[in-house]
Amino acid sequence: MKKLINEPADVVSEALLGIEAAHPELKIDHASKVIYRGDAPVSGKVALISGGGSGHEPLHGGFVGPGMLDAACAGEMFTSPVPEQMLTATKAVDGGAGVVHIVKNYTGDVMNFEMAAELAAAEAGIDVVSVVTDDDVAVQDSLYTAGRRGVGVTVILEKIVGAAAEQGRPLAEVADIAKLVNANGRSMGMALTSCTVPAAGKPTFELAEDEMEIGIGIHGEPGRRRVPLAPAKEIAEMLVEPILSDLPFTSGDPVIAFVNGMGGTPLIELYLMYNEVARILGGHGVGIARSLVGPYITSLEMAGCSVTLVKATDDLLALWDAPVNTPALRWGV
Amino acid sequence: MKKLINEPADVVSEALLGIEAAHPELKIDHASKVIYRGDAPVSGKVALISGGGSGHEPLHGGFVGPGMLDAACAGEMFTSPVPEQMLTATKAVDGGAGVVHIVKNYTGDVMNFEMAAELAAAEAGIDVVSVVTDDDVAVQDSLYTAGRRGVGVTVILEKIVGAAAEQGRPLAEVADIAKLVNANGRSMGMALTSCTVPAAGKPTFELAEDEMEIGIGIHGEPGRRRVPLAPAKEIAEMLVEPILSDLPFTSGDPVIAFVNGMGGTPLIELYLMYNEVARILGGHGVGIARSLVGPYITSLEMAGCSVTLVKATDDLLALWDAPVNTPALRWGV
Amino acid sequence: MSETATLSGLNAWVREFAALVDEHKEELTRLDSAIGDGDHGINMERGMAAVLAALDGAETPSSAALLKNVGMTLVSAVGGASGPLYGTFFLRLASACGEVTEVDADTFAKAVRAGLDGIVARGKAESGDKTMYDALAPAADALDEALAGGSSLRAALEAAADAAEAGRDATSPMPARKGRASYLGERSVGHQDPGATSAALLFRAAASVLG
Amino acid sequence: MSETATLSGLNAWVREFAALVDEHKEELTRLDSAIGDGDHGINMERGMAAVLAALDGAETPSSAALLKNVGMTLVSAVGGASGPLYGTFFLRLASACGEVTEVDADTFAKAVRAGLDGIVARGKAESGDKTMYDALAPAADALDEALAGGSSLRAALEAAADAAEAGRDATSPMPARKGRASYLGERSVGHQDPGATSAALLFRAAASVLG
Ligand SMILES: Nc1ncnc2c1ncn2[C@@H]1O[C@H](COP(=O)(O)OP(=O)(O)O)[C@@H](O)[C@H]1O
Ligand SMILES: Nc1ncnc2c1ncn2[C@@H]1O[C@H](COP(=O)(O)OP(=O)(O)O)[C@@H](O)[C@H]1O
Ligand SMILES: [Mg+2]
Ligand SMILES: [Mg+2]
Ligand SMILES: [Mg+2]
Ligand SMILES: [Mg+2]
Repeated sequence: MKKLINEPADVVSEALLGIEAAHPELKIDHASKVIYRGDAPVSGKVALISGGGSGHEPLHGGFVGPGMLDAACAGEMFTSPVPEQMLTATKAVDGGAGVVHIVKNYTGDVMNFEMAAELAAAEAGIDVVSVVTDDDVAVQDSLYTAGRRGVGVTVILEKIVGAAAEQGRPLAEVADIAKLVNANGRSMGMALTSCTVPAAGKPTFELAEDEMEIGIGIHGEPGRRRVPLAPAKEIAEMLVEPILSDLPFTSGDPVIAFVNGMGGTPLIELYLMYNEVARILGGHGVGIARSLVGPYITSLEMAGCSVTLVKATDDLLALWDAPVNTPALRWGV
Repeated sequence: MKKLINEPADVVSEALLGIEAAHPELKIDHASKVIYRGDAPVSGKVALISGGGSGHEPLHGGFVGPGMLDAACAGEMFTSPVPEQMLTATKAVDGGAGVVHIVKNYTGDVMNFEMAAELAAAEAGIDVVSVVTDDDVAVQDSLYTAGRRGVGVTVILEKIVGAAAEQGRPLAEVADIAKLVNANGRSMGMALTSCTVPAAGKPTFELAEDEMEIGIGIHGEPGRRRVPLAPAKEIAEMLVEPILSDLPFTSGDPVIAFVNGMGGTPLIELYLMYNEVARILGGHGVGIARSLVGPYITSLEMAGCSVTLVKATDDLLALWDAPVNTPALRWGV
Repeated sequence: MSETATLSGLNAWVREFAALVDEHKEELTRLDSAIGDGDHGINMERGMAAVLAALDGAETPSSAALLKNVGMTLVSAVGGASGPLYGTFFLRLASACGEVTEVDADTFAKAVRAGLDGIVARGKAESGDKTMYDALAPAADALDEALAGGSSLRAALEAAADAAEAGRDATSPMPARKGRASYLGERSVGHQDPGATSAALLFRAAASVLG
Repeated sequence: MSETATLSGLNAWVREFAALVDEHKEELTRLDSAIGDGDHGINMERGMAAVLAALDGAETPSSAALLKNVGMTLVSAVGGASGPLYGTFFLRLASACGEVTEVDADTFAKAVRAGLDGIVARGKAESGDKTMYDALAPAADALDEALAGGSSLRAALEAAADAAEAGRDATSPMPARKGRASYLGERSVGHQDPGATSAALLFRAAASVLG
């Protein structure tokens, strides 16, 4: 295992020290492993909390700041945070207008956030609305699965919903926008290599030099199928076509197109993939209104990428364009 | 070789198509492989051009835009661009106030930029000042080397000098600021893994599971020495101490601290490294005035990092803080 | 042979479970790597180490106090799917055992049933979903049945542990329908469920020290 | 045996060099991987392929026209260190040969010397720096010496190619002092210089088709 770390057990807490040192505009609760925007709680503003296992950086801590999240709870590597963290965060950021929990749809995340919301209601009487993201078309949403995983759409959602909250919109509206973005978004990912959880010390799965996994999530887990390595053109089709056939795009609908790196793939390859994605979308008459290219929801050092498309409305685009000031996304300020 | 590409020979040109699709605010000359800010030439403004081999993204194309570069010339993978590219770019961006070429100190880059500058003077009578970055303390700057390599300082320099040019400062002053940043900056890098140039198809060098390279550049070349894998704490010392002993920091001097990822290292590890770097600097009484953490000058999918420190003045810090609007660095707008 | 679960017996059970988890940490992680995210052993080990540390410093004068401490510690130290599930199991066990220092076999069996119900309430697992439920439910059934047939607590726990292990083994051919493994669909077939494997350890620990 | 370098001879030389580069592409890249950035074979192959393509479509009625085309194409297709260096070599060769269709042996030798001077002007290499200079300079010397001693152009080019190969081999024990390999310091010792290796191919190509 080759990593820039000290003890595997200390990776998350030491990275939080680094985030604190690099971003004095944030506040870090090291005991609870929660990252706060510096001016939290913002009175009268709906507060946004997300969180999840670590190893997906910049998600979620890199999205804390004005115009996006109020707090992010960092779990152990690839393991959802525990209810206490979300409870602490919920109490700390509540500005009186209620709190939205943004939860990626994994059994563990959903259960831990659920317990936190129960406790927040019982202990502190705080209004919490949970929004679960489940955009991964690689997973069939049926009785036979835990439902679709929450992946790339989470990034787009946190930005857009963060802007809505920043504008002072009320809890119900903010939650509705979150649900709309999730309903309008679909993703699909692939891996060229596996990744290694520091405490495990070896790759979660093995892939031969001529193989890749299609339909992976973001936890170094194997995907839906293992296929021979293919050119970028074909990989792009394997990712985009299932999205388009799942989401009823009408020709001409504007989308936010997001090509995400899994952590170990260089930017030049992501731009090359973006070109393929844009080409395929053009062929379907889907217009790209906004784009995002880079490693934003990662799986440690995994090589690979995912594609997320979100069907946008004018309101959603305006919220996307609104100012944001976080370590990983910043514009307008 | 596992990469998200089509033909190895087409990687650079296809990535440029992706950059064009994702960033409509830029202009791309595909024949010359030059990326321009959309409103170039900006009349009366000193123009900044950089360029170099591809495979270091976001450097340099990701730094084109208001407040930073006017143009970036993309060479083949790890191979400096050719004089024609810089000549074309120089003519295209000259707004009458002269042009600064920012050249990383590699024999090939220096010679190709030199030929371009000669041609620009001869053919078009354009005032070109070349500034060579040579900040890599892993290389001894002596008669026995080609001089220090230009690495991380190039990123900081392009931001700061871009701001100076945007403010309308004259050519000589802009060039002086560039030289000052370079003189005040030092870097040192390391690799956990090698990387693969697509056309070569296999890693440039091989590293055992328990080895790392200290003192690497950004071209997948071996470093100064190969040592056993070590904890992040020790790696940070191996990188920071040679910088501090080379640059005459006075205790209390504010620095811009930059922990850069080589392309395949996840952000969580970079923040962990940043913590170690900040701790060591604290021990030396060096105050961090600004910071940058992320993969900004990379070596394809290499795992590893580099540390850059730039001793700052108030003017340099103000220029660092000035608005910038590029694909990879954006704030204040 | 004691017919009750004493406070020290419950204590020994928790410690024995921690020891077995520690011993099988790699196996649990390996199983989770095949069909999950490769952290089940790490999660359980972190959780049980936290439990041991918590118990060392705590006053736990009753079964409820002891088991509640275990449950709370698991909820706040594990995360993931197994944290809330095992945590809820012990919290329900605590309520069902009550503020006593000794519970009889029937009470213990009812407490186990309550714990199982808690897991279902949180995770909505059904039989055949390929989860810890598939080891825990047969174990609870075997415990009830053996006690009803007149077995001693120890013998009934033996039967329960055997049933848990049979249930664990039976998860192999199942396609997963809950948790991360469900994403793999048919690709999960042929792999034993990690959570069912740790659940079998829980009952094996009980059989070797309780009653 | 012709005592001159004709236009078609120069043409054949360039084509033969391209063929040798193509043949040794992997070797050049492997050598550059050891002490550089692993692209010398790729660079030279790209450059010479561009040269062949450029020559196919071009009118090159004189030695100068031909060699200038080669030089310009290398400068604009190769990049890196070798592009400007080989480019400059051919551009200087072009000027020194002039607008003729045939150059005699002495003129050719002077042109080679001019090319070498151009490389030094661009790259500031000295003997022993472990660069292409260490193959080219002995070759130019051997060429002069053989012609002064009365050899035919062909024989002199044989001597030059032998000298280039000896110079190339002699780069192995040197620590590099120019180019990327210089960053490695002592670690570059024991590796043959890639640029000296391609330079030896240039003279081997000349020896086999020119004169
Ligand atoms: N809904 C559920 N109900 C019961 N058990 C579940 C459920 N989902 C997952 N599990 C159990 O949890 C185990 C995985 O635990 P663990 O790996 O620690 O958590 P995570 O899946 O969050 O990484 C699975 O093997 C399975 O037995
Ligand atoms: N200053 C110099 N003078 C002469 N030759 C040089 C000089 N620097 C480098 N070279 C030659 O260039 C070769 C490397 O060429 P190449 O790999 O194509 O370019 P790059 O080093 O830019 O990747 C070296 O092997 C060496 O022979
Ligand atoms: Mg997990
Ligand atoms: Mg090169
Ligand atoms: Mg798991
Ligand atoms: Mg090279």
